[in-house]
Amino acid sequence: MNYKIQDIEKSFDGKIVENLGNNDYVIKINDNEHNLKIITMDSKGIEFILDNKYHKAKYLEQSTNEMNIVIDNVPITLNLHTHFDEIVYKNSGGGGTGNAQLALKSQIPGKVVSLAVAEGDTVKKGDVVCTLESMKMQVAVKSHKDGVIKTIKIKETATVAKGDIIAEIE
Amino acid sequence: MNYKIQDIEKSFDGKIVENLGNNDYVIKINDNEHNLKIITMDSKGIEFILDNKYHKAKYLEQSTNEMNIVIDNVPITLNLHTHFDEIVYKNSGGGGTGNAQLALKSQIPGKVVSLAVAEGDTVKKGDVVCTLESMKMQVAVKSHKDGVIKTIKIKETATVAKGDIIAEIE
Amino acid sequence: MIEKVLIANRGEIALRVIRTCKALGIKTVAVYSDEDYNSMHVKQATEAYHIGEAAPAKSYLNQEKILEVMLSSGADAVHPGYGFLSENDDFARLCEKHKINFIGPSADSMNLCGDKMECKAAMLKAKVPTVPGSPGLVSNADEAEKIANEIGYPVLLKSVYGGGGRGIRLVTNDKELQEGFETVTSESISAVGKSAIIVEKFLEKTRHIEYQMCRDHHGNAVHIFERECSIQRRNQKLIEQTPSPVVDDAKREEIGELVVKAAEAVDYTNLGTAEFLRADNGEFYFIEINARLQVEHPISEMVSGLDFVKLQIDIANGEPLPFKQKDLKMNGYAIECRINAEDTFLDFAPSTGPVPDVTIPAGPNVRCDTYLYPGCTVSPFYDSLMAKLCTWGPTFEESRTRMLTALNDMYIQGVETSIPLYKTILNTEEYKNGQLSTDFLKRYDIIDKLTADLKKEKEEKSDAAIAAAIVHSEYFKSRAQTSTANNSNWKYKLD
Amino acid sequence: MIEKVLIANRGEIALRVIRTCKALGIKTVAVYSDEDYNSMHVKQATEAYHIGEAAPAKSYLNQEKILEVMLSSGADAVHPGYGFLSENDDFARLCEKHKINFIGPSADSMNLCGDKMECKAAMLKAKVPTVPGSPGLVSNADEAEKIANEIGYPVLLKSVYGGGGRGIRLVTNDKELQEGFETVTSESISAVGKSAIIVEKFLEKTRHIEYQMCRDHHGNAVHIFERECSIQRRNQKLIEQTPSPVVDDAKREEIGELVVKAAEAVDYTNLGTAEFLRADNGEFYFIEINARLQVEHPISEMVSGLDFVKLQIDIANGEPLPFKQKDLKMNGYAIECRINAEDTFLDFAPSTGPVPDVTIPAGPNVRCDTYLYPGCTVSPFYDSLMAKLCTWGPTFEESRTRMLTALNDMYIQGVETSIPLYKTILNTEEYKNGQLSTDFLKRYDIIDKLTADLKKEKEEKSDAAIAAAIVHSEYFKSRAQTSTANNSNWKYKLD
Repeated sequence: MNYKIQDIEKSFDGKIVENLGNNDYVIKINDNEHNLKIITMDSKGIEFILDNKYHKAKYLEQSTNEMNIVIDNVPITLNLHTHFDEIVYKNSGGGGTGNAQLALKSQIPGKVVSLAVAEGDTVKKGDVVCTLESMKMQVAVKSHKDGVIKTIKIKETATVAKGDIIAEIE
Repeated sequence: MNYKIQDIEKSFDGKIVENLGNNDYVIKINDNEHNLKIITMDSKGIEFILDNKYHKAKYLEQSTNEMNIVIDNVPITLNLHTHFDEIVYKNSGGGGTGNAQLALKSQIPGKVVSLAVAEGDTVKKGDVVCTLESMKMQVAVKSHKDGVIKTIKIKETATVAKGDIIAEIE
Repeated sequence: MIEKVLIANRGEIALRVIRTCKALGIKTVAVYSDEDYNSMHVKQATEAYHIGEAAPAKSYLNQEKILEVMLSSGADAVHPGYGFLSENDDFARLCEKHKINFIGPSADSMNLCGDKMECKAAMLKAKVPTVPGSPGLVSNADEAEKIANEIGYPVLLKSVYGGGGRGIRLVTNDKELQEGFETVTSESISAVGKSAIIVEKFLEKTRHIEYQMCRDHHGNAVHIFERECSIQRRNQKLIEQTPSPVVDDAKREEIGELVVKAAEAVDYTNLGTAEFLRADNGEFYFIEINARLQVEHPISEMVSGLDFVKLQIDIANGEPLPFKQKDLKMNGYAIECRINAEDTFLDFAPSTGPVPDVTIPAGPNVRCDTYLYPGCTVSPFYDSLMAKLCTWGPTFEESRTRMLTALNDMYIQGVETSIPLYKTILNTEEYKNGQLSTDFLKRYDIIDKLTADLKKEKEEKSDAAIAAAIVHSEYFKSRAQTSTANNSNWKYKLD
Repeated sequence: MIEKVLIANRGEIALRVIRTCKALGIKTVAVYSDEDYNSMHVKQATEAYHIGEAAPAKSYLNQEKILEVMLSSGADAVHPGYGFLSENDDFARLCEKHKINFIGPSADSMNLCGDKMECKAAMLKAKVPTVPGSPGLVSNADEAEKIANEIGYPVLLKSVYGGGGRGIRLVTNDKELQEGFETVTSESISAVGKSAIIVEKFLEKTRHIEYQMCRDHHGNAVHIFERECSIQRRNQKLIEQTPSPVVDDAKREEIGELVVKAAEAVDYTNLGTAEFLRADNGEFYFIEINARLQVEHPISEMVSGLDFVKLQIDIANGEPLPFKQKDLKMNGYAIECRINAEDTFLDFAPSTGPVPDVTIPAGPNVRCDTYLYPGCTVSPFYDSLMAKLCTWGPTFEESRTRMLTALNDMYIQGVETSIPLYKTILNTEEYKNGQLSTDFLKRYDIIDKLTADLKKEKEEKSDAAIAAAIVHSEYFKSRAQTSTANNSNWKYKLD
């Protein structure tokens, strides 16, 4: 299997080379072999000793191509793919959504204190679209691009969750 | 239901009087009514507020007539029975096994270091039957009554678990 | 004598008060909102009473309801914690009226401290130096703009009812001032129900240094040393330490004497804090009195060996201070990191939700005051402070390295935290050398350093992460399409 | 300079050493037996190596195997903890031979301290008073009996290789002496592989008071105050405290000077402990030197503000002591309770097994050194000490009440513990008043008091227990015949 770690420009080939019994394994990451002893494992996590060093990982969530784990308290996102997957991924322009994205999403949960725009308004990247209140702080949500407000999905005094769409901007 | 708490000479009648909804209940213990709010509950334990006081109980194990719980870190054994049960229990001489008991059981886990008696030996209550080693301590296991060693169930260097029979004494 | 204390608060400070009451054999009464049924303070108190809905105005700020619980539970005293009603002189007066011992200053003294302008006037009279600014309240944005132009930008707009980073804005020109005036007003109204604004000169490259004040009902007053709280974001403290690297014994005594004067000037009783700005030239300017127990009090406890909540209760009981200034000795170095639920990379935006798992650091000279436990929730209704992680050492360096170890040991699943940020800060040469200022984060490009540190950390963990992924992929191949989080009840037999 | 320390130990003391090494940026190497794969010290160390089977002789006492790991891991120093190889001069010598820095005294000094008779002779020469007894080793029970009759019963039979309550017996007549001789011999052989016995006068109503010794490689020596460890069972310490209620400043200095002499008499380097008996008439008698870090060192850390493991490492690095005697100030009061896995009502018999759940107390001035975590196991192969619970306070009373709160907060599921016993002891007037003696438990009928306390506690909890039972009975009626422990995955919807 081939892995990529988010934010690191390096890919890793990894596989189990040998099962030595008694929970001992030999694994290979790129060109290096490592000794792995599993101490405990279930669907939520694993504790293991890798080359005489203890590690603890939690498996948080996984989709076909992505896996979120916390290793020794460090959250890491892994992209999983066969080499074939990778070629497809690269050629589809995957990853960079950027300016094409329509929806402005809230990065925090909160209560809508005020709306600064109306449908049809023209906005520049960085203009305030609305103000949210959470934990007694007021936080301005700003447009992620230049464009025209197509629809507004929220109302004043309403509550929004993290990830909720605030407005669509074309 | 009628309850007894081990080591306390008092019996308790207890029942739910009313379900007020929203996890609030009225219960009655003997002649007193109490307000009970359940915060969390599953098969392993319960957290609740009884008359404005928080409590946390763990349910450890339960047989037909006995229930072991830990309430606010205090381990408590409850005997459960209907009033009919109680009459039967009293008349059967239940509880007091005392001198009639044949088996001398180990109260600790350990390794048998030495045997002080052989089958057929006469022992008095308090005589050493064998010596066990656990946690680097040597502990003498003493006869629980006067009698004759009928059978010895252990061997030197063997390991015994807590509750294992060491010898039968008649 | 106080025998039963109602704690008109929640979270870690409620737990903090309960802890000392337990040790003193004093009963405690917790109050809780709909949001807090399952909160730690409910579980730890002798008694707990429900007081209303999640929104503070409907529960923790509801004076009538809290009074009702005080009377029905038979509490003879109330500890207000910090925030909520702690600096509300109406509430203090309500308690006084009902003969309930309010553990804090008198309502009159609190009123004087809370009125930032009157307080400033009292200080000037007592010859305690203050920061230049508006002589009183400004009634609108235009008046504020006029004063700002007189004393010169940058200036601070402050609601006299603000605190804790809310109801305060730094503005550098007329346009920002006009915008900021509205924000400060609405934040203050939303937090405490009222607003009144003053303008103050913003001093650059300043340090925030505050003194613990302590005065009994017999007029005995001492200071319990200073705390430096210069590491801030948006005027909210992140990291505090004591002693301050720029306060030596002579300076400590000099400013300490001013602090005692300040306490006397407003007839302050019980514990409080006198906040100062220290300009780059070494001058100290009084800013305000915080008329309550401060968030960062644990570090002062660590270096003084005193239990401040016990001291508060003793003073409230009318006992004279058991020490004089000369009896107080500063011992060692302490640091506090405020572990906030916030996303450093989203401009410190709040992060809330369930916390399925948490690891609280422990060990000698590590103290963590927190309401967190595995399975708890960080509520959007209340503030973002989840835990106060404090370490002590006989040297500053020992305290610092101990903090780094503790930060590494701490884990909070489910919300973003300020832990990584603190690791980066504590590792900078500037922090090690005590080059602190309130604009530390911006001045030393801390966010960029944090980004680099996080990347490095991931690189160091990459082999282990891949190993964990390999095992997962091999053994759980068939389940790869679904979230593992739902398959929590099976266990793979390995051999 | 030491850069990588192998810890030749397990349990809480291994974790204790790792903690300081982490703070100092020193790498750590853990070793573990078959029984300890899943133990905390394996998880916390920089590296961990398997060294053999569960039985100590096959792992933690296996010098060759441990040496092999030292060499292959590149460790430049070894910390022996307490117990196991910590006072084995052969091991210290083996380390010296391989140029591995043994963090402790030299092999020669250790040998001298370990030979209780030679050590006693050295003390007499240095004019440090010792307890009357056999002039040297006794070769058999009959010789022991002869000496016992000369000095008068009761006497102690002690293996010179014993320690920690093992290899020691109090005997009051010839019959007990004959039996005890065999037991002491076999316990000592089982623990450390050898035995050699001395006879010593047993002083009644004595207090056990010990001094922390500290001496560097340049001949600088200090004592770091005393600890009183009089609360014992079968000569094994249960509760320790510092300062001792019967040691005032003058006495502290007087005995402290003897302690420095004692350290010099055996050319002791690094940290160690000089143990004394204090007779009821106030006389101190030297008993022995413990040539290692002591179990109860945390309370001395609390009152001195020093990190003893750091001090050990600094001394092992050849650094001179960073203080003189006059720089050391005793600050406040500390208590330690040894939380043992044992059944008080079964004559303190060991209790072992899985620990599914555990609650570790925390909070200001509470320190708990422990290897416990939810899901761990208390192994029958090693000793019964699961946790060391320590509290500090500016007064003895604050330290005591804090300990009671902490004991109430502590919960260990699955094994019997000494926690209830300590609550009873700490609540007695005799303990509060400092009327301590090594026969405290017997003298004040503590076990009977414990029985009464436990009953009272159950009575106080009865309503809550019945309430919990009612809910369980009502909702889980249909499952009443089976153990609930197996039905862990369903959840009853309440409304």
